[in-house]
Amino acid sequence: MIDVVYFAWVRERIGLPKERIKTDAGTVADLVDELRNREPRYAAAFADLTALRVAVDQELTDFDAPLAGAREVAFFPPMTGG
Amino acid sequence: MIDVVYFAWVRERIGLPKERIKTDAGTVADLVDELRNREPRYAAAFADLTALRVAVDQELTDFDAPLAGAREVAFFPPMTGG
Amino acid sequence: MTVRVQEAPFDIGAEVAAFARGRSDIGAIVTFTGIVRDVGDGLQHMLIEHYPAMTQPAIEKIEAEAASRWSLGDSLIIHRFGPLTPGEQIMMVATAAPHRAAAFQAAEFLMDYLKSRAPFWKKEVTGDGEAWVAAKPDDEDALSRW
Amino acid sequence: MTVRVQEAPFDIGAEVAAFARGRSDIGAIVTFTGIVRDVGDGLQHMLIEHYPAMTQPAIEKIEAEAASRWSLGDSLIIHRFGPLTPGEQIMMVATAAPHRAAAFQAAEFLMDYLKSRAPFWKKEVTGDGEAWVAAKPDDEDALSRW
Repeated sequence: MIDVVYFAWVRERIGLPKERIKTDAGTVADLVDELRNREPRYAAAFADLTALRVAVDQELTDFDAPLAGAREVAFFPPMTGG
Repeated sequence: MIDVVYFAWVRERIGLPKERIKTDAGTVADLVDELRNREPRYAAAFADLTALRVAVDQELTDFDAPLAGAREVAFFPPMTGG
Repeated sequence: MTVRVQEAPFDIGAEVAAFARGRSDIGAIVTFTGIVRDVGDGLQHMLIEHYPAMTQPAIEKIEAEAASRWSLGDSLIIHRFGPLTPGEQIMMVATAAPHRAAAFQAAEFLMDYLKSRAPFWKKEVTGDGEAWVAAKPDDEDALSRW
Repeated sequence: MTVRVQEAPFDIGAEVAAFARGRSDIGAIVTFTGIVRDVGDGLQHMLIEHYPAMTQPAIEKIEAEAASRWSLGDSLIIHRFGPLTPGEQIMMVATAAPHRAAAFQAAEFLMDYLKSRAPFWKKEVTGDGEAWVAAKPDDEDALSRW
């Protein structure tokens, strides 16, 4: 089980801020493929990965990152702080 | 007649902050030559012109600047503002 | 080294005064303050969303990186979230260093990294609707200079 | 655009708060504050001499040059003269601009020019005597980047 959290328009497009998912995905990219296959709203949210950023356990990483031992994966658009 | 003003160590070396001088010097450099010939304290103050800066009528300029119409010439070391 | 992530407004004058108080070991303080701009497009408010579990540690990491690159006497980062109206202060950074070059560079470094690496997202709400603010390619490019 | 040359202390917090107040047309404020450093060599005080007839117009010229190079909503320069003790604030600049790059660049430009082109001279008084602070070649070199 892994917590998946969404922010900004990713959250809006998927329609929820957080969900707990049962997955055997080995990497973030594998998890994205699983999510895309669930429902059109996921496919829409993950249509263009270059428009997305990912953090595993609150650390920015990339879509090749392994999920072994991870507790939380976050998907969001490029950050606009400052 | 021209007002000549001195700041920082130039003022200290010459021993006064300001004086009124009768001169026919055509340029700042000519005025410096006149002053150097007055007394050793002037010669000491003006020994190394690369260590000095000059302003004519409160505008930074160089030692070639003409003095025609000038009312005030200021000599001082490189500035250390900020 | 202080990081504060908060919904409440901050008092820029009081923050700068407190940051500067009693320092005689440093010669330079630089501050940056970001303000919600009203560019005349009818902005009613800006909503800032963030990732609470990540925000504080991510900013502390950026601050530690700045401290490792420059000799800093101190640094302060305050970043707000929630709804903000035009003219409100969004965030500030302050850096204190022996000399001005380090204070300026560290402040610019912190700003460049906060822009693209701190987990905040801005949405603008106008009379016509709402839209997420897109990250600018310039902001990502700015990181390459460090 | 404000320039103040004064012997009296200024309240950095109050100045920054007043400078920032009520601005919704600009997105970025940068401030720099210079402080008398106590580097442990027994500095008792610093004496700042200036050229009263030239100081204000020279700084206004520097400020006008900054305003011609960057789109500035406002700028403020305060510079003190007279005796100052370690920890006291010597001077400050503040710049307001639509975006952060202009605010940072204009503040650095103002500082670089004030260092080498505003008619101030600093003397340090210690228990051992007094000495004029020499201009640094770095400070003159800094002008070449603008």
